[in-house]
Amino acid sequence: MQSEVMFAGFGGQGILLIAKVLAHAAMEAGFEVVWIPSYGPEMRGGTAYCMVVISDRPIGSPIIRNPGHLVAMNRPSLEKFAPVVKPGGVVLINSSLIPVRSGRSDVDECLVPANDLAMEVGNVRAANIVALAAFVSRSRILDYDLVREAVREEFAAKAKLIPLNMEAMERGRQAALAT
Amino acid sequence: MQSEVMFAGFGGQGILLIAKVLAHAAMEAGFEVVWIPSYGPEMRGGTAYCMVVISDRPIGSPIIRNPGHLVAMNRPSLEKFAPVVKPGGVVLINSSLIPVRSGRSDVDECLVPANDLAMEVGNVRAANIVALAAFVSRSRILDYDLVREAVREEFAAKAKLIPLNMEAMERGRQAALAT
Amino acid sequence: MAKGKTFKRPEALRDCPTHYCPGCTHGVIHRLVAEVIDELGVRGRTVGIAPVGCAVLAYNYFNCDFQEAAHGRAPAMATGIKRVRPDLMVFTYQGDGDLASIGMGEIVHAANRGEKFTTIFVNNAIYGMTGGQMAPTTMPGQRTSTSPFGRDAAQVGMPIRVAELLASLQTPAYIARQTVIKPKYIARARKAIHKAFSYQLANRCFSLVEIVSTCPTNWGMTPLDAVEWTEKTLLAYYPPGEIKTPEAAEER
Amino acid sequence: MAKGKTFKRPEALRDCPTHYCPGCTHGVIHRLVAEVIDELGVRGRTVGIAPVGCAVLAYNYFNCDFQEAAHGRAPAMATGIKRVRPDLMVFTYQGDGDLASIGMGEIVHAANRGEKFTTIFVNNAIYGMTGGQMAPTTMPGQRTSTSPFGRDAAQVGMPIRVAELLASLQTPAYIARQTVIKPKYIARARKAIHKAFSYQLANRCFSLVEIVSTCPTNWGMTPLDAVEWTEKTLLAYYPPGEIKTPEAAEER
Amino acid sequence: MAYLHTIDRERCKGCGLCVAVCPKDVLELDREANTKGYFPAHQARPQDCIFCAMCGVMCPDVAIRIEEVQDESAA
Amino acid sequence: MAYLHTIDRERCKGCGLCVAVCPKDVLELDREANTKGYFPAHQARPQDCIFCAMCGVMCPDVAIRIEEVQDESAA
Amino acid sequence: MGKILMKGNEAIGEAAIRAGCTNYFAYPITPQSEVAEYLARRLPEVGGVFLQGESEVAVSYMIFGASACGERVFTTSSSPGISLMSEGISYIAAAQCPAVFVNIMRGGPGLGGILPSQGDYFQATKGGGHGDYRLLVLAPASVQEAAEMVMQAFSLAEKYRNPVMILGDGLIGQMMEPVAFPEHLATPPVNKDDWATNGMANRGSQRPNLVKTLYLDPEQLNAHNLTLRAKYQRMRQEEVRFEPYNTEVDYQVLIVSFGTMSRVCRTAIDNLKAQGREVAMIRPQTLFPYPEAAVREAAAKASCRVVLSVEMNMGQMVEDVERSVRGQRPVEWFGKCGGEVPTPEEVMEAVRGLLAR
Amino acid sequence: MGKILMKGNEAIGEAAIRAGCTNYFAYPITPQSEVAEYLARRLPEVGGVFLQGESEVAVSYMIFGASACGERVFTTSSSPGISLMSEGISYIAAAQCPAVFVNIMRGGPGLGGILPSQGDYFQATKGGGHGDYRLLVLAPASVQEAAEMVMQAFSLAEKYRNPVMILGDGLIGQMMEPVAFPEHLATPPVNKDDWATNGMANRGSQRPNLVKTLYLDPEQLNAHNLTLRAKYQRMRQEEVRFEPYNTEVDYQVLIVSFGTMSRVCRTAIDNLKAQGREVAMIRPQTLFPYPEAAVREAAAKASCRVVLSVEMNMGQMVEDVERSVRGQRPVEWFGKCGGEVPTPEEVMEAVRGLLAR
Ligand SMILES: Cc1ncc(C[n+]2csc(CCOP(=O)(O)OP(=O)(O)O)c2C)c(N)n1
Ligand SMILES: Cc1ncc(C[n+]2csc(CCOP(=O)(O)OP(=O)(O)O)c2C)c(N)n1
Ligand code: SF4
Ligand code: SF4
Ligand code: SF4
Ligand code: SF4
Ligand code: SF4
Ligand code: SF4
Ligand SMILES: [Mg+2]
Ligand SMILES: [Mg+2]
Repeated sequence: MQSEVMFAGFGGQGILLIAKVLAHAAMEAGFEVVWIPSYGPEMRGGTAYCMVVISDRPIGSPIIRNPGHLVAMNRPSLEKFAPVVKPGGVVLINSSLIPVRSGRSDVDECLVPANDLAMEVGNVRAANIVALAAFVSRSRILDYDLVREAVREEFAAKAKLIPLNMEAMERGRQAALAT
Repeated sequence: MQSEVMFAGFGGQGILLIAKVLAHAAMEAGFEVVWIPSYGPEMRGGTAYCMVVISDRPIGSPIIRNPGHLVAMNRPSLEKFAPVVKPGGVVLINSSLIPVRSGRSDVDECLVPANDLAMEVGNVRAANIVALAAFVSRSRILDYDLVREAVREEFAAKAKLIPLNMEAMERGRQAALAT
Repeated sequence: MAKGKTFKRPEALRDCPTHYCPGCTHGVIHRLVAEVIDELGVRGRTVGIAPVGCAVLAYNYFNCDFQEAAHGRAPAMATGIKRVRPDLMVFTYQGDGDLASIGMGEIVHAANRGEKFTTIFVNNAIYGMTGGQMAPTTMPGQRTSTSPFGRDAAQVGMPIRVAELLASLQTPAYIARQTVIKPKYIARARKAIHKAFSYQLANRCFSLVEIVSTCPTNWGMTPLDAVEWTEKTLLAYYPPGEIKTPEAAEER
Repeated sequence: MAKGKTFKRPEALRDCPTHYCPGCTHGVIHRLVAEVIDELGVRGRTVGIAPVGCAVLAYNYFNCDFQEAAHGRAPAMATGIKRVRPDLMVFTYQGDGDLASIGMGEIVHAANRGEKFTTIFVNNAIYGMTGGQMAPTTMPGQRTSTSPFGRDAAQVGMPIRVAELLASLQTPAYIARQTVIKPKYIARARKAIHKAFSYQLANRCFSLVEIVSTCPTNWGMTPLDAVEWTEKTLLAYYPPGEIKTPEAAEER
Repeated sequence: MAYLHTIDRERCKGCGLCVAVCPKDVLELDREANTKGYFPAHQARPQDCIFCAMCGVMCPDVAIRIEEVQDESAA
Repeated sequence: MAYLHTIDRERCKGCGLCVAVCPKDVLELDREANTKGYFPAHQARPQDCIFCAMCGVMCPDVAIRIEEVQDESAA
Repeated sequence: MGKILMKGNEAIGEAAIRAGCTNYFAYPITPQSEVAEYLARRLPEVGGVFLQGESEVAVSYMIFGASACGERVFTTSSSPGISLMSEGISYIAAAQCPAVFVNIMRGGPGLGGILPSQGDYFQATKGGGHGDYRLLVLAPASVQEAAEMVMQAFSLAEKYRNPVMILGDGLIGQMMEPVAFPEHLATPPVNKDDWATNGMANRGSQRPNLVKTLYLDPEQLNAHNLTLRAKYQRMRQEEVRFEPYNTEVDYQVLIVSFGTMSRVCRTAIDNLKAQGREVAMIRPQTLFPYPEAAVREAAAKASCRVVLSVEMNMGQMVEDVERSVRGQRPVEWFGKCGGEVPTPEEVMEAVRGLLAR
Repeated sequence: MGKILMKGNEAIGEAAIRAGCTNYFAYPITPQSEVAEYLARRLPEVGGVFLQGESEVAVSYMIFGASACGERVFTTSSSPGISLMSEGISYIAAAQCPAVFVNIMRGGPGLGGILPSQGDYFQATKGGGHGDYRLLVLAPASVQEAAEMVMQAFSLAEKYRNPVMILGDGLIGQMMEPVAFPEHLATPPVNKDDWATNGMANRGSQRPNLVKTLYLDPEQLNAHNLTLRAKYQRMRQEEVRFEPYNTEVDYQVLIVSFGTMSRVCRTAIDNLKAQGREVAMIRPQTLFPYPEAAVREAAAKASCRVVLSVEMNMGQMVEDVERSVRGQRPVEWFGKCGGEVPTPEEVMEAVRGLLAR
């Protein structure tokens, strides 16, 4: 079994980080995993995408045209990737910033106001963690606790951010299960 | 028919020049011709060789292991090349500087005291021209007058050297025919 | 009624957004160069040379013929053009990694031969485009991705003052240093560029204007902090002014 | 009984003939370097770097470890060695075509990083090995095979004074210029080389001794005329002396 | 004669350099992002503007334009 | 103590630099070429030599050697 | 041997250290600058040497100098940077100095782009520099393999006294995968006293060592080249590495593909199998020496109708495939370049196209 | 059309002028420095541009700049110098600028030697630089042919907007032969207003021209590479040139050889014929595009038992011969390198050796 998650948003939203956390958790769970950033031109800004492929067998092509799932943190990302998600996948929409929907009826669309929830726990920059937790809870792609551990490890060096991020995760999880 | 002449001596003896004059004369006579210097390391001094190949057909290999003739202006040159001259060829020896002989009985050995003769006409630097004239006269490789014209042309820019060189040629020719 | 001024985009600059980061002064420098080209009326015979660096896409922003050089080689390309087409007005636009690191040989020799082109040298004390590596112009102690503990002058030497280095050559040249972090400096930078192009048009000498610039992104600063750091730290080491004029060189 | 001196070949110089032309001062410079190596007792940890130029075969003449660089790249090779083996004593031996033309970038950066090796820079104002082409150090009006009508400074600029150019950098260094055309100069050149090596051995700074040398062959002169021309023409433009010392640089 | 001061909201990257250099403290950054996500500058106190063009000279993105317009009062 | 001054005929390239720098005009070039074709230097007036080593210092080919020898008169 | 999730670029840097090489000289260029950034922090921890050179030309000679005095040393760069090292690489190969070059290829020619490419196959395998020399070229297809190949590269370089090149595409550098650093690949450097310029006294010798490439006498130069040639022949005998995939079945098409591209092909092969079409693959792990025999033999299988070289370039390795196959089967090429990595679907399409003919 | 006795290097310089190119940038290197020395005197006479650059790297970009603004321009160098131009050549090819590079090859690798060699075959034909580009490579076998090829090179470069390389060995540069400069080869430069950066006003246009090689969008870069590829395919169709020798008879051995080496082979073939052994030769005059079909067809002749690639190197073109022959006949290599030009006798020996097997 192989699943692929496309994380997408704009630079500064922490896309690469949550993708890495997921990949890390998957590795710890014993899966094969690949994390592929779409590294753009040698300059700043613009969009940031990152694909994570998780599999129980050695992973072939790291290039995936149709990902299993999508975590869309801003509108252009949703518009770009929603059409190519495989039927049955989770499409997580950061509804704080995205006023539209995927337009797909064959996917599991999950609306989470990630920025708002992050603001509520005290820092809008945790929106990515909210979204990650929401996505994992909804897709059950990995064991939720494992991902929580991976987040904790990611912030090991900045320990005082951990409580905030744990709170953000919780909000994300609840939001995903609520909708 | 193809003939090859190896001109050899040390740097400063004007080896490349007489080879070029012969090549030039041959070209004027309508032959195919190649002039190949042995260009050495990027520094000065030492030996100077130059091969001239004259033919009535397009010339194949410019690399000749056994030349038809040899014009040896110093001793190392004679020792190096005399053994490889084709049987029947002319081996011209600048006897002013070379106390030995070719040791070949199957070639036409021709002793010309080129330096001494050049000194007699007023400039030891004309020894090369003496040798050239001697070689051409003896080998009849080309019409002598044509070569004389080529020498004249070579010195066209320094016209006042022409009489001396004409005189040097004459001495060379006589010496070659006398021996 | 106030006696105000009009202000608009010069003709030599295309009306399109740039890819530069917010507050990056590359944009100001572009505009100044374009203004001078307009003023001198030479757009129709100008060829710019884009470097490899953040300004690699400069050709998308200027409204005149452009070539794109390899990293550091703009002065050699400019030499090629000016030698075969002395009627063209040629400028190179180069960063400090481009000009002072990999391109050191080319700029020294072009300057020394007295090639009749102009170099706009944008010194932001870092490699912008590739993500903030140390440049030969990086300040002692400055942290970059390849000097994570700060530039250690004992290990890698002091920053190179390119303008002074080139000015030490014997061949006459116009060499100036300015910055564009505030309007007062901008006016002077504009004058220096005007002078540099004029020397070229008079077929007089090689000309180079070093412009101390900012890289808020890779310095990890806000645009305003970047301005302040430039003024305090960079300008102290890279003082603005005319470093060499052909007149002075000829007097010597 | 006269109070004379003994004189013999230094140990660091092999007992074999060189390929240099009669009267070429490359040979004198070789001997001086070898003498200083002997004197400092460092032959067993010395690595020399031969250039591409007439001195390419220097490795046949010195009696210590040697590497042969590509044209102009000796300073980069020396950097590679010293960084990984700071205990070795490393010197490059480079001509003016090698160092001042193709190798300009490498020497400027090695000097600026303050690499702890020594460069013996042999300036004979021409490309010797390749048959007398113009060098960046060729004098105005000097005829060479690629400046057959004499170097035209208006076309190709003034000769580069390498020592002064490098001395203009901010990083501390020892930089001196000497010549070896007469015994009095030879003694000073020897002292400068000694000092340069000593700074290296003390791990103090980059050091370079420029030695104004002759090329009778490609100048088309007798060895004695070459000496005279050097003294009159070259030394006037390339004056001997200490151009920079680390002490002075640190005081600034 | 009068002047018209315009800032191109979409071209502006919200760097704030114009705000800092304005001698009359006319400019401020928006709280609303433009479509690129930047918070562009605007004239918060247009009445104070002396049309000195400092802001335009400073703007790295040439987002500011100052035009001469027919002065209505003079018409 | 005495000195021995020798010039290696085969190593010498006849450049004449030693001849020019000798303060006592001791040296001259040969009229006979060595096997390489050069006309090597020799001490034409050895009695004038003060063993100052200038010639050795100048010689680009290290063809000159000055050794201390047992002074026969002192023996 | 725990696994770490690492970017290829970082794994390459770490692998070198684990292999016992702590000397690194480089010049920044996308998409491999993270190697330098990683090592700028990491090398001081292990007392290693990190230096950012002024240019790739200079870097290649820093490598030469360090290697010639006997130390393990490596650099990383990307396409245009490698071109600038061509002269230096030719010198290092000529001087028989061991050194490791990593090329994380980007789109070319010229400035090109910064996305993955395999456009430098020719340059790496046929010698971008002048003269007769060869690099031993290793082509990893995963971060793990990149790390292992970097570790092996140092011993191979020393075994043959020849530069070794790791040829990866941008993805190898940019993607993260779990990686483990096998301890058995951490070999101690061999003794180089017989040739390295490490100071006579340091090796207790009276004989200077000399590292050079000039042979003015043509006979000597020819002999030197014959020595090099013998070494390359030995590599051909001893170092050929490749990975067969699905070669046990009766396949109609043989794909030849290396690096990241081969992973795409693997997926395409799996998918085609699911559709009932059998395709096999030979994945060269060494590009020089090239697995000629393996390709030839696989192509010769009776069921095989056609050979397809799939590359992220405009057709380079296909020439070696053609040479290997010796006309037994038609040889075709499929590829894209400059960051356009062909997808499994496109490869499948190309295969179906061939079968439809 | 009188003949002049000229050194190859001088003839190359003169040929460029006769072809209408009066812009020359170069850096000295043996064995081709006489081109510069000749042009330093000659170009001022015709109002041309002569500049000695500070390095080969710089020279390649001077060429790029001059070519990009629409002028005919050329340079000459030798092996290590060409390596230093690799990056520049890749850029020029990528930017589709016409320019002519002459490589008078010397022995390699590294500093090597200064005597004739053909050791840069791979570099010239497979792209020494990075990325997918090709040079049109012409290989002269005489001074006359060198002159003619130089003259043709400028029109070819303009026809394809691609750099053209003349690949000669040291002997081509150093030997003198009679040479005539055919007037019909002096073509006027084509109008380049549609792309060259010669100043908008000068061409009466409002649209700036842009010469660049960066394509950040992978689709665009791929498309750009397909454009280049199409051009190289067109060269393969239109520009292949070769000379057959003694192919009319029933030969047992087919020699493939180029440049000076082929003349040695011609003599060997003549001598072998005299001894009653028939050997034929294909001499590629274009090394890219390679005369694959000609070699294949000649190898296929029923009488032919073996194909022998004779090169002044350690075996480079032999790979193209192998590709061309497609396994129909055994392909062997004979050569020497680094100034050791094989003699006719040695070639004959090699041929006899093959026949004895
Ligand atoms: C030969 C080569 N080496 C390296 C690079 C990668 N590279 C691109 S831009 C750049 C540095 C740019 O820095 P700078 O010149 O200071 O310009 P900035 O981006 O700061 O304006 C480098 C190293 C390249 N493109 N080509
Ligand atoms: C890359 C490269 N370019 C050019 C050459 C040819 N070359 C050999 S020596 C030399 C110049 C030497 O001049 P210089 O450095 O002044 O030394 P000199 O011979 O005068 O002592 C040149 C250009 C080369 N070997 N390699
Ligand atoms: S990275 Fe730096 S130099 Fe480049 S555009 Fe951004 S701020 Fe400007
Ligand atoms: S060519 Fe000049 S530099 Fe070279 S050895 Fe002769 S005199 Fe000396
Ligand atoms: S024109 Fe002057 S006063 Fe008006 S906003 Fe701009 S800077 Fe302020
Ligand atoms: S300076 Fe320009 S880009 Fe910056 S905030 Fe002001 S208008 Fe916007
Ligand atoms: S030692 Fe002094 S006096 Fe004697 S020959 Fe030499 S230079 Fe002359
Ligand atoms: S200086 Fe030396 S080489 Fe020259 S003449 Fe005197 S002894 Fe001979
Ligand atoms: Mg910069
Ligand atoms: Mg010199």
